[in-house]
Amino acid sequence: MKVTRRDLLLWGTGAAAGLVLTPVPWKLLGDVSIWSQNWPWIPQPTHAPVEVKRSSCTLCPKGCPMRVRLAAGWPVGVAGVPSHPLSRGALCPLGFGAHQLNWHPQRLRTVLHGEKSSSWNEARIAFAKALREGPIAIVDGYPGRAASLVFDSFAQKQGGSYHVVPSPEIRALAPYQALGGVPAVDLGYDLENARTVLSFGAPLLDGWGIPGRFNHLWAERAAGAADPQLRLIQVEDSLSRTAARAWQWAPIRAGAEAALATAMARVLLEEGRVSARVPIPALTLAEAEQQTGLSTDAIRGLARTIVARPPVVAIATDDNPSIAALNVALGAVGTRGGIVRRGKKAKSYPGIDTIGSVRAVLIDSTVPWDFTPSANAEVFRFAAWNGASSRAGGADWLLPAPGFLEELTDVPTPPTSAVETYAVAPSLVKATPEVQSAAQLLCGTDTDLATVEKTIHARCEDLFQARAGTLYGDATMPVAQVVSVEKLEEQLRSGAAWIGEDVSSERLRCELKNWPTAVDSPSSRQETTWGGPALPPLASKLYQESNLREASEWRKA
Amino acid sequence: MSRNSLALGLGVATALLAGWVAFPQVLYVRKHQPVEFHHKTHSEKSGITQCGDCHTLRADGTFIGMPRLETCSGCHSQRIGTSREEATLVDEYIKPGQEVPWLVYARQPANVWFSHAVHVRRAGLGCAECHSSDGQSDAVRVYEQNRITGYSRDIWGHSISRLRRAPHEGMKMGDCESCHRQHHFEAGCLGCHQ
Amino acid sequence: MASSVLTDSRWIARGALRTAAPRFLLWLAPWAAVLAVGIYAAGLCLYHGLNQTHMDNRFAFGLWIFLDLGIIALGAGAFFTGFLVYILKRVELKPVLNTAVVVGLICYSGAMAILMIDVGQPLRAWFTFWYPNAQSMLTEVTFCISCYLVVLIFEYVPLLLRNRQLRRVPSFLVFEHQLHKLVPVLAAVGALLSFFHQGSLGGLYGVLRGRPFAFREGFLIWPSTFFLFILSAIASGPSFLMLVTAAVEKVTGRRLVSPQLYSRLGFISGVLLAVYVAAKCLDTLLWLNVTSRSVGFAPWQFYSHRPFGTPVLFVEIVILGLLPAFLLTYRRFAMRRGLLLGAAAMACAGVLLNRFVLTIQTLALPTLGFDRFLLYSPSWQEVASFAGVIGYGVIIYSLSYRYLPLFGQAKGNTYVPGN
Amino acid sequence: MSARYGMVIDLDRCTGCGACMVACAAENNVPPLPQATPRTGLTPLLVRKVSNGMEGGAQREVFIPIMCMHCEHETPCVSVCPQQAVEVDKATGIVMQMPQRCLGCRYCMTACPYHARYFNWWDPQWPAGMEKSLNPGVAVRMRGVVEKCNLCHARLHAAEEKAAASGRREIDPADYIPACVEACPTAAIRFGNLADGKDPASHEAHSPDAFRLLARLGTEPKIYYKSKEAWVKALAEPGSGPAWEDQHG
Repeated sequence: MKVTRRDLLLWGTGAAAGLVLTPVPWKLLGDVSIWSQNWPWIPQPTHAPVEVKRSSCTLCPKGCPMRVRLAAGWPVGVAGVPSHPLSRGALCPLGFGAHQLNWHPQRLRTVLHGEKSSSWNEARIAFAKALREGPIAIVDGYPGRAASLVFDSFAQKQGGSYHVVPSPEIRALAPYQALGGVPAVDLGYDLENARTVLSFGAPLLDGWGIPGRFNHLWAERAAGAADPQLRLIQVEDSLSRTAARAWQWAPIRAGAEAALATAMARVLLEEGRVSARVPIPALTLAEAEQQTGLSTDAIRGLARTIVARPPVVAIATDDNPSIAALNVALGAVGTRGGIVRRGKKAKSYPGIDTIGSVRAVLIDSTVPWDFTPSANAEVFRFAAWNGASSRAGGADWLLPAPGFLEELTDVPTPPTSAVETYAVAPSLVKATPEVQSAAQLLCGTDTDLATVEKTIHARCEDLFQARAGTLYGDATMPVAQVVSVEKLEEQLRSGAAWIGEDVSSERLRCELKNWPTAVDSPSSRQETTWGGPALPPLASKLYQESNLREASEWRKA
Repeated sequence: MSRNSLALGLGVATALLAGWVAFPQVLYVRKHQPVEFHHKTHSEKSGITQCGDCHTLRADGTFIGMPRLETCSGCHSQRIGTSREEATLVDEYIKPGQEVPWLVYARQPANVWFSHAVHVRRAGLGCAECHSSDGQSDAVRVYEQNRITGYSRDIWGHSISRLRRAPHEGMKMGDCESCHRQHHFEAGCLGCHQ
Repeated sequence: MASSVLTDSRWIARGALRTAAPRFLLWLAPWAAVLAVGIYAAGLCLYHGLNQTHMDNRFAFGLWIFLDLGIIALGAGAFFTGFLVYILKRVELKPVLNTAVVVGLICYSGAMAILMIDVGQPLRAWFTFWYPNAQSMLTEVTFCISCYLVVLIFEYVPLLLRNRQLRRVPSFLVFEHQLHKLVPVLAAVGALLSFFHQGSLGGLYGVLRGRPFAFREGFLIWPSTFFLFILSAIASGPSFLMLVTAAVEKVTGRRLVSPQLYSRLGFISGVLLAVYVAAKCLDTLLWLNVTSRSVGFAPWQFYSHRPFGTPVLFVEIVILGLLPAFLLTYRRFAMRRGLLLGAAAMACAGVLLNRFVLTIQTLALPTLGFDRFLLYSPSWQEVASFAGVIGYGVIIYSLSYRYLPLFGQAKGNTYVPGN
Repeated sequence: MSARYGMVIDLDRCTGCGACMVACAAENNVPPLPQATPRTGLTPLLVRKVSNGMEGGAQREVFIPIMCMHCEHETPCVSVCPQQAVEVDKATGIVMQMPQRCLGCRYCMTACPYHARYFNWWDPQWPAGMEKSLNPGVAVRMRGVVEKCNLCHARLHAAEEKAAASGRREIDPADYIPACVEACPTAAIRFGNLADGKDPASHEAHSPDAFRLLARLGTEPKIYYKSKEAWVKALAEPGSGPAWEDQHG
């Protein structure tokens, strides 16, 4: 008997009907939806156990201590260290995404020579050649580290020069060096004892100094109070986030800070509200009104307000001599609650303006991207992330530097701190292949230089000898109680922080012979913490989502 | 007429055969463990009696799951005996310090949060209540992986119909729920999911 | 192959005059093209995900939901006519019954298809049946629509089996006969289901306590919009039937149903519309002065955001509600075909506008005091995939009209070439 | 135990730095999604900037972190979900969103008056290698589902596991602190069990300055806000605030 079309049709119908009685359709229905819950192309976190280690953030000179969660050898999250008396467990937004930075799309992974890829070997040869042909300049954006010492001694031995790009906070303290002879790197603000803070555009609540420090003070002593213990008065041309939350906001024309400072000093001196013996500035209130856009009454009112609750300190965003002069007039220099000397005399280094004509410039990865040296020199630039618009960012050599927690480094006292601090940031992440720090290159070139390792050890010894200050680790203990250098170094290397004694009581003498002329300088708005080369993709994204920052700011990433 | 019903019947029969017999074979891909491991041998020869001796709970309550290499190398740093399996373990994993890529029969997907600490310490469940006699196995089972979902077959249970299965068989959400119901334990979705 | 397509006369019912196959294909071609583009657009949405649309976190529902609500309302003619014919025994409506079924089938299956694209995880959509949340209006909608779709298929099959070729299969004939006996039951079931899902579609927004613009007090678990939607749907259904039939008459150039039937449908539509408008006014007043006020909204505050001013409300209630209701019911006008159809069109437009306001304006209005009024414009994928549904509708209807006796007694008319 | 977890956010303390947003996104494995617009991104926690609309020195701004409010009563998103992908947890009061159950109909998003729910419009993706930095214990959500703040539920899991391992029945409150709370540099967010009278958070919630957004809708949100400034309090009222006022006339 032959099979007809009809038979096949019936057979098919039977099969279709029968299939419903089997697990096939039902199991498939289920499994397909389970598949849609576990799409293979969607990454999932590891199963590996999580361990927490301590280190410090090395993305900027604030060096906030961090707790880093690691799984399978990679950081999977960061948090602050609440027990740390300066940072108070706070981190800036950049910090909370820092563990993603090493995979940032802009991460540098190969040596670039001009626009084309090259190798470390060629870079070394080129650098050696430059050395022979003489003089080189080394530029450091984060002075005071062990690496900085490597730069300095290398420059001295090779007859080169070492220059630093001070952070904006340090630059704002430079005028006092001229007035009182104390290097800016040794000065800090005794904010804990101040009761009125007059900020000339400084983003005090927005990444200025150690983020946790002022935020904490402000939150505890000012936030929401009609008559706060700590009066924050913000002088700024626009309603920044600090201005928005300040106790008072004085909106002035851009760049008129100097005029306002001088005018306020004049009011205070004329009305005899300050005791300091300084000459009365020439600038009249009428001129000030015309420059600042504030009425004379407003200026008078503001002047009276700031002295109503002493101690008061004025904070600038750049080396504005008039604001420094105002502080002298207010008697806020070298006094409790003002600008204080934080301790032992540190060496102060020449700035980048003093770079003469050199054969080559070596730029450390800590130097901001907006710095580009004179054209004729050959530029060796270290960077972990390419923050430049062009591929090589104007450098002849672009050298991939270690990223977040990829190298051992140490954390000197952050700017604005009123006390000395020291910490070591152990490397917790296996470094990306092909990366090398500037210090490593130099130590490779001149093998009898003291390496970062050695310098850190030496510094630990100094701390141990001094027997001063306190160690904030898992437990808090005075250095005097630490049994040996090894123990001290071990503790520091596991993320403990050393904090020196408060010496703010030491008085400084600085006199003001005559007033700097209040020139109308274009206001230099201070770059805040995340002005860095790269913003974690998360942070940049989230700023776009919320309306917290202007597009120009998040586009940096 | 009878011819028609015959054709129909044949159709139904083919479908039933394909669905109940062939389908399960096709659905799962069979994989072998990297190393032939016998629980029995270990409990008898090396006096490891407690599951927790190797499958430990960490201090923070997280479960180590498959023991890490250091646990094995505690004894197997050198070959014990001459079996080929012993050779593979020592030469391919312990010597190079390479973790053994065990295939985990009871591994739940990423969206499930299962805490051994909660079930063993707090609820006092015995290992066998979910893992049955795996602890006494004298041969490693073949690991069957669902081609579509990528889940281990143990999650669904061996019987494709899920009828007449042993109490420990099956680790689907429904199975968790029924056990929770028996013990009058209520958890929201995120009580067990993440 | 081609020849068999080109001479399809043996599939066409005896005596029914239909245009020549090539012309028919020519007529189908553009619609097929639209459908093809639609399928491509839908494919994009399924493959790449809903980022292909212009919907966003604030406008989580967009064009698709609005039009789904729209066509389901217009498709209401299907169940309502069935209800009138079989339950209320208004036999004079029988001639449009088949059209009603086909239109209903198209609207509902189309809406279903769009919904499948609209959800982010179509592969898991069946969870709604496995883990239903009885509280949710959407569950009610899903269940009723899918069940009613099955009912519609069962109502459509006998029609299908009446095709000249298919009825030659004896078993089919028997089957069709049996099914036919079942039709009144189906109609009853369908009516019940439809009343429910039309209502729950309204409930969908009425229950949104978090959206004071949409939230309504109600009766038992159902907010007032539940009942308003039923009313507006059954009011617009017959009007839409009139428009469809008129369109077919225009295209084929044939008189298919009597003018009396038109005015009858118009009258039904008009009366219901009048009732709906009355209810709607009452509801609006209650909502403005009690419901929304109790949570702190001043009357008319919702209409302070342009372009959704009070004019919209006026148009919805008066121009596209009261006016057509009057035109459809008032005999002097109802006799004039142009006016009648115009009024029917207005009635349908009014219901569409209502659905638009409820879906789009609700989402556009801010809830938080510091939020913004937002608008959105659909992407081409959204538009195209919906256009596809329209193309699909026209094709299905054309095929049904050509090969099935949609208007049973409209035989033997003089042949006028369709344009 | 039946806790009612909630927060009191002191708006006077918020400087809008955004650390909470980044910490939240990192903790919950939120993808960066460079292709997303501000209206299609994922921000389980979003800080909004609101001005008092004044001119010159009188101008003030406040920063309002918006997240799931974990409504206690007639929770809008729970009743609408067609397949029980959302629920208010009996034990914790947390409104839970289940991405694996969700079918992506987005009905809950239209129901939420706070716009605190977000849809995964894209496949979650990270720059090459960055998936290594994903936080264990939080499953990455797939494209096509809704997600929102689950009060860092992974941390509650960890706390429970820890408690179980050490033989405790109750978790140690110190072990369960959401990422945003931990991250806030001014301690503006206070988190705790509102049902526990001794808990500082529940104490804060009863302070005269505490209020809730759109409280008049009657959904009993468990996220409280706090401010001494009258104009800030006024923002909480439905039908008031800049969104409505500048529309009149």
